[in-house]
Amino acid sequence: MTAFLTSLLNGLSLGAVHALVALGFVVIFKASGVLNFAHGSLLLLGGYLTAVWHPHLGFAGALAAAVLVTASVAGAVDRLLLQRGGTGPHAAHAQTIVTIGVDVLLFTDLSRRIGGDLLPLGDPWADAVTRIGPVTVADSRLAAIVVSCLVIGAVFAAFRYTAWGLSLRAAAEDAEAAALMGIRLSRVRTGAWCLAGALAASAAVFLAAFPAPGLERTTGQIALAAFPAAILGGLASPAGALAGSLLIGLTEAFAAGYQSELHVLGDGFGDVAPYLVMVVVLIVRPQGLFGAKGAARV
Amino acid sequence: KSGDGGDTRADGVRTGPGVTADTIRLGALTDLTGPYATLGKSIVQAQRLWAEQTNAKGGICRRKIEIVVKDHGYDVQKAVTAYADLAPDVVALPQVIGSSVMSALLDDIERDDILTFPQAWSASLLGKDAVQVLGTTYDVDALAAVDYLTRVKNIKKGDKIGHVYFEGDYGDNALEGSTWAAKQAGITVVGQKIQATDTDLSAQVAALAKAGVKAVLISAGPAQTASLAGVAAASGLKVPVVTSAPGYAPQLLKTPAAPALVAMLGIVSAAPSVSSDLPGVKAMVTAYRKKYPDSAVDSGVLSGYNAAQLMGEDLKKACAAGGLTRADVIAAHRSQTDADTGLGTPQDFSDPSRPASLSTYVLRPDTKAVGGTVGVEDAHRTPGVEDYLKQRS
Amino acid sequence: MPPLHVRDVTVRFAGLTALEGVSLTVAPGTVHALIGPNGAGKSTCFNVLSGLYRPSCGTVHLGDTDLTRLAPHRIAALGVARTFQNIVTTEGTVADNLMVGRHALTRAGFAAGALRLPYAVREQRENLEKVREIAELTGLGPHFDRPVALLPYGDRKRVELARALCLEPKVLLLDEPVAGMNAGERARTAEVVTEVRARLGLSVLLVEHDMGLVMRLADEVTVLDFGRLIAQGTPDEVRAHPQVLRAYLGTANDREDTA
Amino acid sequence: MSDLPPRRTLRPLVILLVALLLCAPPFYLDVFWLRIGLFAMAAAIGAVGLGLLSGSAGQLSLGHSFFLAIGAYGYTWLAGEEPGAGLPSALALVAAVVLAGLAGGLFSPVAGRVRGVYLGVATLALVFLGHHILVSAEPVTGGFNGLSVPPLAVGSFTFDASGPELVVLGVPFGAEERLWYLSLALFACTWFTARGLLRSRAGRALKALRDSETAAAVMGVPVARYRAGAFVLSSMYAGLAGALLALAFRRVVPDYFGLALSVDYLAMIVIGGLGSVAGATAGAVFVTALPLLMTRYADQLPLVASPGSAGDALGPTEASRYLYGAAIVLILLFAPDGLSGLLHRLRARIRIRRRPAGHPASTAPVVRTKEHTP
Amino acid sequence: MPAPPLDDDRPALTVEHLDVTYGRAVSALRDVTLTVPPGEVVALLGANGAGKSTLLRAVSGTLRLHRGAVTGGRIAYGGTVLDGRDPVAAVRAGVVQVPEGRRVFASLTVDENLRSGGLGLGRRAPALRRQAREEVFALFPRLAERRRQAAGLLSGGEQQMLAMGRALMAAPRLLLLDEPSLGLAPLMVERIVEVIREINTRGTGVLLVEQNAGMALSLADHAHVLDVGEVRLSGPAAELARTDAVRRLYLGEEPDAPGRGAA
Ligand SMILES: Nc1ncnc2c1ncn2[C@@H]1O[C@H](COP(=O)(O)OP(=O)(O)OP(=O)(O)O)[C@@H](O)[C@H]1O
Ligand SMILES: Nc1ncnc2c1ncn2[C@@H]1O[C@H](COP(=O)(O)OP(=O)(O)OP(=O)(O)O)[C@@H](O)[C@H]1O
Ligand SMILES: [Mg+2]
Ligand SMILES: [Mg+2]
Repeated sequence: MTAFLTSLLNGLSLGAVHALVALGFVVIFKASGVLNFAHGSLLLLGGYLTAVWHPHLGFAGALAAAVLVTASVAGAVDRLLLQRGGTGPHAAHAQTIVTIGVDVLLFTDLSRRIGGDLLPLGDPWADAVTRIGPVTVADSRLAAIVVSCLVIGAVFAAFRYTAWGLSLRAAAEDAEAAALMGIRLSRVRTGAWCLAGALAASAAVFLAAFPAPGLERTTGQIALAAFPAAILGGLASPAGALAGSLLIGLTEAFAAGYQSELHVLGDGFGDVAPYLVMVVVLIVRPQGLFGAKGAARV
Repeated sequence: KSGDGGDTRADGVRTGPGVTADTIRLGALTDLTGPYATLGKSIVQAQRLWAEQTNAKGGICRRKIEIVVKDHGYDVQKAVTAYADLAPDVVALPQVIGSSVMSALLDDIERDDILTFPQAWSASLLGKDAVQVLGTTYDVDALAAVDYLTRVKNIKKGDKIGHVYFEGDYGDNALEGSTWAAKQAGITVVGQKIQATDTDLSAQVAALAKAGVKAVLISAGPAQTASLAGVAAASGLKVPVVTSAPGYAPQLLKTPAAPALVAMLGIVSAAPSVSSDLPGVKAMVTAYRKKYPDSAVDSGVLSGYNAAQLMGEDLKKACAAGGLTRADVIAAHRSQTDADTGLGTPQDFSDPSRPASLSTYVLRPDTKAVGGTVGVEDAHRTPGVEDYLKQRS
Repeated sequence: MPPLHVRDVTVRFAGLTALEGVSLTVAPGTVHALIGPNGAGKSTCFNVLSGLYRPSCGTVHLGDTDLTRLAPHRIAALGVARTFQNIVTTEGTVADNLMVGRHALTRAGFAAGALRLPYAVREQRENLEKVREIAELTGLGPHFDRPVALLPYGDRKRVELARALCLEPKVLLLDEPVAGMNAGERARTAEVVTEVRARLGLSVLLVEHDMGLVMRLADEVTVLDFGRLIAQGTPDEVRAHPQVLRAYLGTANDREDTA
Repeated sequence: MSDLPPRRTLRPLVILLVALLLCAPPFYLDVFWLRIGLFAMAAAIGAVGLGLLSGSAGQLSLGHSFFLAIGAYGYTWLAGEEPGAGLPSALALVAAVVLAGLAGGLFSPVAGRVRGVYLGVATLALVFLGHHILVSAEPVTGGFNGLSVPPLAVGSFTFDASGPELVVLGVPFGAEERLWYLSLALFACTWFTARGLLRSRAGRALKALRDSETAAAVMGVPVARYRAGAFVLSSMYAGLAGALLALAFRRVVPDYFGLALSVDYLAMIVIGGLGSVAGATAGAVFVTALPLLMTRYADQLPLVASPGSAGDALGPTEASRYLYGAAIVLILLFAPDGLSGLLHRLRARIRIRRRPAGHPASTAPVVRTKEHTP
Repeated sequence: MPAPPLDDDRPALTVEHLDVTYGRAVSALRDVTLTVPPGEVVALLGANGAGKSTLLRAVSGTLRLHRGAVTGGRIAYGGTVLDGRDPVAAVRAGVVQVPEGRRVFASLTVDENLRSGGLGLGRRAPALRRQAREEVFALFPRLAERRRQAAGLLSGGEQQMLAMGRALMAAPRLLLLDEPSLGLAPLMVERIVEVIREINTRGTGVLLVEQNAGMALSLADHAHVLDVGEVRLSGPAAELARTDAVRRLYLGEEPDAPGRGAA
């Protein structure tokens, strides 16, 4: 029972962190049709900046600065590199590949700086844990759950109710018609990229914080786990991103927590289990859990 | 495209690829930009230092040593091309980093007969004439770790110990050792396989706690060790943790997990700690710090320097026997039964299918020491290791 | 040519009945018009006929073949072709689009195409000829090798018509075939429809809001309103039907009919 | 498209010239270059396959490296002796391709139903599952260390240096030289079949499917079957590419067939230009050769230190990574429709200049409206 | 839709000597000159491919999205130069287009589509917005019934109404309509005619592209006929309606053929 609860809490907190990353994916995909391969590097950038600045600015200051800078970098990537590429039918594909280039550049530079180090981010939770009944959870993970619920709620509301959210969804649907409504396409889009950058930077904090040993050059690879999370929820909605992430987090935690029981499937099965879950879900629901079945009627 | 026939030089020394009248070229296929960049850098710098010192003393066989470094960034395809590029004009490879790189190159290395010291310690690399794993293999380390736990940490028959290990050769080989040793001691091993990208071991710790382990072995990278110790300490699983050399790096002492590591961790290693007061180690550390004042001195430095020195011994011996072709170097290497560079335990290279050494040190983290470790136990042979090797073969 | 029977078809969407017990028969070789106000369920009916929607009850038969549960491509293979109200073409030239229309009539598969087996090459050549004829017939001749995306609205509409004709259908479903065309162009399109019907003897089910065209082409008219059939008969009967006047044509219609 | 008469008469000549050019390198270049060529040709075959799937059928796949692995391991195991079936190696090559196709077919419940990016991420699962299997199924795959690849032999002629020595026009033909011609031949097959397919009935159906599933279905295209078919086909090309790569590497290891490889293939087809065989080829050469060349020559650039020098100097690998990243960004910035698009545009511009005010040079369509209500 | 108050310095749309080229090669408009005087309805007729939509694109600034460009001449709305500007500038100036083929946002609900129409106006009091929406619903009751429905699921005609309503939400001063009667039932066409009259009497100018020439000419004050990219005829609508060419080509009154329907 304890083990079950531990896995459950682990999974939820892991899922909460995934959700921050996955949400960034979803927002970018929605706004520009681009699969952002540079997301992991943006995340790494955010983490790195926090790590470098926290001795000078304190954790909160460093985080704020890092979030701001990462958001600007993401926005700049969109404005200066992606939007220049034009609007042809393959534009989104080309831009997706540009993000690979950006990823190579960012990652090369950051990993040159980080080298083999494990950078502490100076977060206030350090290695504190909280006991909930028989289970212990790291405080940073509880913080992650709280923060990502808040952030995701906010983004969700922004999507639904603000002019920006509406503009974004309209532009995603039909750029030309949106332009005819007076929507500033590139501004809306860049806004989405900035948001995703900010999300990535804040996710970095939780990824590098306590249960993990600090920020490494490979921390950004977690973004890979966010791919299935985003897809599982259906790329269409922030709520989907949350649901997908929780499912992935839980799968991962349970598969690892019960590895010995799953031994027949080969050791290390926990790492592939989320992908299996994703495939199964997609067979049943090709549009993801929350994906609309294509609003266009047939 | 020159063959390996072996021309004879004016000084009467048979030479082949990589050796001219005044230089001996050695190659290094390393990772300076990938996951093992820190290790790669330490080794390259240490070997450069050795080459410089050797050349200052007049070189080997009246020839200057030159080390050609190729960085593959842990990418197999790049490594294969880099090897193709490098192989024709080096005589030996005192450094190849990366198990998958090694596996991809194994056939080529054997075909080309290039003496190679991989920076990987898996038993699967044994048994090849041209390839020499230096020191102990991972399984032998694991044996030592289990022995240490039973001897010192009160693990008894009927207890359970956890073993967290990387997917791949490193983990598999270590697990093989720990499982055998545990069986001899009547202990059960609870395995947890992870990947290099897993840096949060909460789930694994939870599973181990559930299984009720009394100690944990970890055969992974430094980040994993830190997470394991940190999480275990925080969640109340206060048990000894033992890792082998690749699972520890001095950088860990700057992370929040440092107190847990200092309190719980032991490291089994074929090499002494960098802060050891063996005269050879001391001299090397001094020289290294002088040449690279900004670089940290870690175990990679020690093993890189050691490899280079052993290679130097091989070359000298080959020269003395009148030839520096690749085959000569390998023959010279295989004739060393008690190679001692003063950097640790002597090694025996005569049987390619046996680890070169069976003695291990036990170290522990220390914030103040050079290289972040201090010795706990001196080099010794784990009882039963011969039996293990016998059942293995 | 078999007749097309629609019997008692009902289609429901969440909270909405788009079609309710609609029955109609398209007699072989005739033009049957389906009219009604916006949102009456005409396109929904087409979607049922071409297999895109499953009716919640009712059946569709082509002769003796039950189409109700067949996949769209099966229905196409049986000779039912359609156009879309909102143009749906693919990237590529007019020729490419029309050749897709021949899909059901041709056989070369992946392997034959990849290896360029002689029969595949021959088949392709022959069909290209056919397709060019159809393009000429529909007035697309000059645009044959132009990308469809660059054509103006009216011509894209014609591409749809031509593509449906390429299927050599037994039943042709036309959803507003002349929308976006001016009077002259409408007349030409009407001629095309009349001509193919005469030449191939096919049946046509026509949705169109241009009453002039409907009156001229249709042999029989079915009127839907809110998913229900409100009138059926010859064009003249329907035109005089009071309910049709009220729901669809408007009282002013007679006066403005020839404006 | 518009074939101007003079070009048509030139065509056989051009083909002949290109063929001659491609046959020449083994006589002039050393092994380093030949290897790059081998990798590039193998990659081109795989990229053409992915191009069919992504460019023509509009399906994204991040699982290409899985099928490359199937081809590579399939060949190795089927032709191998120790673990292996010991088939004649030529037969094993064919069987490996079929095997990859079968694997693609097994995935068809997903490939036939799931669309676009969703499929892309679903196929991600293949890479990770594949890796898991390759590492776990040690008796067959050799586990983490992989297997050594048996050379290809047709009759008594082997494609490596082990057989009787072969000297052509004074140049000794080792493994690379022999494999060069094998790759060239297989690449020519790929080129021929892929182009044939694109212009055939099936190719058009795939494009129709990409643009509108509904329209395609209503025109008689069985949607799921064609989607799955495209996937199987692309897997087969990947399988062939994988087998060739295995022959060039002489060893297969699971780590090589990771996500990064899949992403590389994606980059190839987009950088080359989606939807055309020539584009995929150009992209493959670019993505394969550039990093290798740069790594080799980067230390000759200014500001670049030799590898492993002290301090924070910029090493050649890093320099080449920077350059590679920048190259991707720049190319797509200036040629969003890829290398082949760039070529097209240049050609179109020349043609416009030649006959001004002519019929519109067919540019790529600009705005593709979404699928709406029929 | 709260139209701007009737004042006398209402601007006119002037298009002078406009040349438009697609993809640097296809000339779609040549030397086109026309004006939409304040508060008037001007009809634009022409065969398929004549360049009507192109003209509207040029005014709205969406040519670039089709790889087209204005290569000569100028477009101005009052004092605001519109050629070479982006669509936002046009909307800000009060020029709003209902594009050809409806182009509603398929996955957004009817309500959201209407809201999106007001986005170009910047911040607006919710009360005003609600009022504007109520007016649209009054014009097209069908939309009110479907307000929570995804727009992509509407019938063709319903989508056309939505497209029109969405544009009206932007409180246009000049409305560019590209075939507003497309796919509408006869009754609905009459309704659209009324709507256009209505907003026109409130002072909104209308540039109306229509294939239903009968309807267009009965509504318009002035009309122009485009032919392969050039203005062929222009004049008061009533006069044009009597011209032979127009009667034959656009009204379908061939000497011996019966007239076609108004719809
Ligand atoms: N997939 C769907 N989901 C929900 N409602 C739908 C769907 N398809 C159609 N409807 C609704 O069903 C009704 C009938 O639609 P249909 O498209 O059949 O009308 P129509 O007669 O073709 O009208 P028009 O002449 O305007 O094209 C409409 O109110 C529409 O909103
Ligand atoms: N993106 C484009 N690229 C090249 N040519 C184009 C493009 N869009 C339109 N054209 C061409 O410009 C000309 C005018 O097209 P336009 O769409 O303006 O016609 P239209 O008068 O609106 O016709 P319709 O009544 O059928 O909508 C046509 O010849 C068309 O082929
Ligand atoms: Mg309809
Ligand atoms: Mg138009």
